[in-house]
Amino acid sequence: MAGPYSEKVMDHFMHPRNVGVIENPDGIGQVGNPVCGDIMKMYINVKDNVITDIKFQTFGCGAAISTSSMATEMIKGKSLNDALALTNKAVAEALGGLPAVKMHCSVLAEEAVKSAIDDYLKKTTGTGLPGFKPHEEPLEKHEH
Amino acid sequence: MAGPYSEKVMDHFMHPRNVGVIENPDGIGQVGNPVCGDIMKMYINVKDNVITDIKFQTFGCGAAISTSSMATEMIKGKSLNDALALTNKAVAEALGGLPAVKMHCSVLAEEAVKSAIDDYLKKTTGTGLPGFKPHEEPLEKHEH
Amino acid sequence: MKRVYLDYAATTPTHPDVLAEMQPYFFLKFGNPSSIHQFGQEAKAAIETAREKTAKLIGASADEIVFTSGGTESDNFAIEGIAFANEKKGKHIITSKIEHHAVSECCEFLAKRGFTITHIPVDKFGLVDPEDVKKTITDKTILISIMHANNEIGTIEPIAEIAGIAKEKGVYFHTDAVQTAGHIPINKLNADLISFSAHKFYGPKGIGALYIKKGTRMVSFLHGGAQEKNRRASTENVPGIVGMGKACELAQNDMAIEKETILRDKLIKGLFDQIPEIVLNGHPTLRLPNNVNISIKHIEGESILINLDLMGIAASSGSACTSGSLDPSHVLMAIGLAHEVAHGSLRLTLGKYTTDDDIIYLLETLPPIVKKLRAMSPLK
Amino acid sequence: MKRVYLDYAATTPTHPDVLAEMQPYFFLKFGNPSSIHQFGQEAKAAIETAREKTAKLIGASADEIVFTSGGTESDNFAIEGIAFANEKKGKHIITSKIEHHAVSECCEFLAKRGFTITHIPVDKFGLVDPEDVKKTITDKTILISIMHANNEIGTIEPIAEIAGIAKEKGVYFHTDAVQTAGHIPINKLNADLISFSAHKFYGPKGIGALYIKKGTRMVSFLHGGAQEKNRRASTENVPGIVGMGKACELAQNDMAIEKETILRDKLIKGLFDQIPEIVLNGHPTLRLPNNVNISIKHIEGESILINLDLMGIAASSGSACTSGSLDPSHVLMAIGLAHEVAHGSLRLTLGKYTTDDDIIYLLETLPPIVKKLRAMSPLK
Ligand SMILES: Cc1ncc(COP(=O)(O)O)c(C=O)c1O
Ligand SMILES: Cc1ncc(COP(=O)(O)O)c(C=O)c1O
Repeated sequence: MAGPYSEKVMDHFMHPRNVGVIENPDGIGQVGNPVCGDIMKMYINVKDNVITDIKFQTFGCGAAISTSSMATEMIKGKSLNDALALTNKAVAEALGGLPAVKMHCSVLAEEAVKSAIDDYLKKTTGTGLPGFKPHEEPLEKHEH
Repeated sequence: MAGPYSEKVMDHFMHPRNVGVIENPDGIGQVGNPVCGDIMKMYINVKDNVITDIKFQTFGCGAAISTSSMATEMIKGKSLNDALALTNKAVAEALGGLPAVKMHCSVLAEEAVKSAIDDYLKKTTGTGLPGFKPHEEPLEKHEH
Repeated sequence: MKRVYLDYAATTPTHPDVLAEMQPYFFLKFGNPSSIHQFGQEAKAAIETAREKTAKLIGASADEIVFTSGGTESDNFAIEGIAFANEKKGKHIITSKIEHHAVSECCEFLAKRGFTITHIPVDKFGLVDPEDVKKTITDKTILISIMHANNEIGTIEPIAEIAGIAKEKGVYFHTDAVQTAGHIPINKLNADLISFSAHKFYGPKGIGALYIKKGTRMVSFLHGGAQEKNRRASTENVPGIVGMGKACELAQNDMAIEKETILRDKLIKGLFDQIPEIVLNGHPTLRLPNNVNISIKHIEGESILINLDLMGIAASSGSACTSGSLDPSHVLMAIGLAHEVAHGSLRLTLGKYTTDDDIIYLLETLPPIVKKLRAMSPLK
Repeated sequence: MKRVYLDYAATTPTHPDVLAEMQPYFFLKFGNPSSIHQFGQEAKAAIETAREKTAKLIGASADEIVFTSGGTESDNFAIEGIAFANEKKGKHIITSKIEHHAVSECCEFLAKRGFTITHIPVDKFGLVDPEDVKKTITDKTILISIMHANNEIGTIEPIAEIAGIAKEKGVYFHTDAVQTAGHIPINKLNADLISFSAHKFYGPKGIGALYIKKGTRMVSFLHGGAQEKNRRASTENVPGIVGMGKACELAQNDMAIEKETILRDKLIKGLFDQIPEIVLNGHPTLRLPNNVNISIKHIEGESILINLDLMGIAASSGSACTSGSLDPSHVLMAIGLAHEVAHGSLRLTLGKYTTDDDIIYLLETLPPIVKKLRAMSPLK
């Protein structure tokens, strides 16, 4: 299709990496909300400060799904610090670019990662990521 | 041409009857003005209350020329009373109708006739046609 | 790959007979209808013939039809034309919450210029209650604009009743019939103004018409030359007008209401049989014969569309993602859908070339897509 | 019968290559460019290619081009768009006495809505004096609109200078380039807004464009959907836009300026050699290469046109009789012609398909017509 998306986006959209749920994960993050039409949920397992496993579930458009997929791929096996350094721009670039109106999806992907790490830190150290606050609070939480 | 005019109008426009000038006529009438783009001038000779000859000159559009032509044809050889009874509607009808925006041309033709008779009456009886006043005075007169 | 077009409400292909009728007016008979010469007069004759055909589709007389550049211009022309000509009487306009943007944004523009707009709500089927309209009319009301049928959910509004109320109160009534013209019969609808767009019924894009009842007091929208009896300036789009006339003629002889209704209902039944947790948006029976609109819970519209497109199926959605805005369709919100349900809407609209096979193909293709996307979704 | 078209300023035939380029977008690639699916995306790609070609004709960038339904909409859009967006700054607009009605009537509409319009006079050749514009600017002036070349008498205005003055004073500058686009080179002209109409240069009717310089503060004219990056609502006229793009491309490669200038000057010389008591209207050299406008004293334009038409020649006139109004052309009055001289004007405009033979035929045909009509005329 000659649609709005690059080939890379379409590849990740049609064949998303790391889809699914981790049972009893070390951290869960959820960002977005039904109003804007994108909800991303990420599950991580962490060992020795390294993200050993990551899964996502996304309700949203093509860009939302492919940025989720790309973001998980980019940080799987990386240290928490490296994962926290992931920017939405890097995700978009790795996908060969996004239409301007879809850039907010890459922001959500970045925030979903941070939110999962925040959750992990809260659970392990008692305090979350300093200063972290996703753009919009989800209206409902689907916590396990 | 499938233009705005009926066949009759086109016939009179392309082959106008009674075009020209009468030298030393018994009456001359001129109506219209350059502002509106139509000027009609009619010359008549009268004998025993009958219009024995009539000629016209017209500056104007197709409708102006053909209504002049038709009007002269309709009153040539008629009594002054018959000629005065000529209405613009009758001229338009005899031409098979005129476009709405061109009806004013038939009014001019009726008035040109009346104006020529008015002039004849003024010259012969000293008073013109009672109550006659063409819609618009010509800006300049080309009297002989 | 198989290509199945189920987006006829967005636009339709120009019928080959329509195109054939237009052809001579590009090069051979290319004159400007305002010209007095043969080239102009043959073009003029062509647009007058087209005007008669267009008028006939709605039982109007030819001089009540003004050609425009499409549905949007017709809507803007109707609304601003009435507003600017009648503002001495009052500056109040009544419309509904489910109008097309061509109506609602135009009202928005007027609201910024001192007009007051009342937006009548709709029920869960998308129906306007004529009583609500009646209650809202004041002595400052100059126009009521309620669409004939909604472009997203297909609900057909009780226009005759609303028009009756408007008439009784001496208020102008406009209806946007862009989705109904050529699809279901229209007989002036008792309206003062009716908007059409040719490309919605197998005519060309970029041409539309506004029915203006004789005696309606309004100003023109496009200012300039004396075309269209001083009601719409600009050199006439002769091939477009000729095409629109032909499309009206074809539509009059061939509205496929029964065929479309059967296919539509088969499609709805098939969807409900095969996909759990879906809802039908719009009215079950007061509905355009070619419109199906469902919400597929827990998944989002654009994802569905792209997956369908990759399988060769063209459809549309009221999801925000497909419009470039962040909000889902105002129509789906007006009928009371939750945001995430609105985002999961899918509109399938049928037309002249839709076959049984197309429906079968859609019903084979969609369920696995839904399954796949639901598996990815955090919602349940 | 021989048919000779000498009315290219009224409209031109759609070039066969343009039509060929449009064809696929009626039936095969008929999608709505706003649709996300393949059908829509291929239409979208086509209009973006056309936008680039259109932009190239005037050295603009593609996102500065908005497609409209023609020259009139472009003019109305430019003027109302600036007026309604900038009225807080002021409500004064400067234009000339010889603008096309699409500009002057639109200004008239605004005058009724509280705007003040200054109409700059022209000299006997139809030229606006930039100094006059300069003197008229106040701190309430928001827009200057002066046409690039006049459609009746062909005079080319000193647009670059006027644009310079506007820029210096921080006032928006619009120019109606409907008669020049595709005919003589245009390079943005330093303007903020430029109007075009495709049918004036071998493109289809019903499509035009407005160049809007980046950063120009204006509101849209057609309110509704988000098409044209929110600047012009309505489903895009895809075949029309594709045709306009092709026409721009053809024009860029093939402006027949020299050929037309030679024919034009031959025609003017022939007319003066053969017909006594005529005057050339417009400027002798600052003139469109394809425009001849003369007044033939003592006779009226419509009569001439009908006689020519019966001989197969298509021309036009500024006579009142050809416009349905009672006044002769405001342009001919503005250059100071007496009424009866204005009524006797004849415009002959040449184009791509005009041959030497056509000119010879006109020069054989017109003199006897003039003689015949003068013989009927009471004027001398
Ligand atoms: C109900 C309705 N009104 C108006 C319009 C606008 O028509 P157009 O896009 O032809 O301007 C549309 C379609 O886009 C529509 O569905
Ligand atoms: C100078 C000028 N401006 C504007 C227009 C209007 O263009 P259109 O008829 O395509 O709307 C024309 C031609 O009619 C014109 O010659």
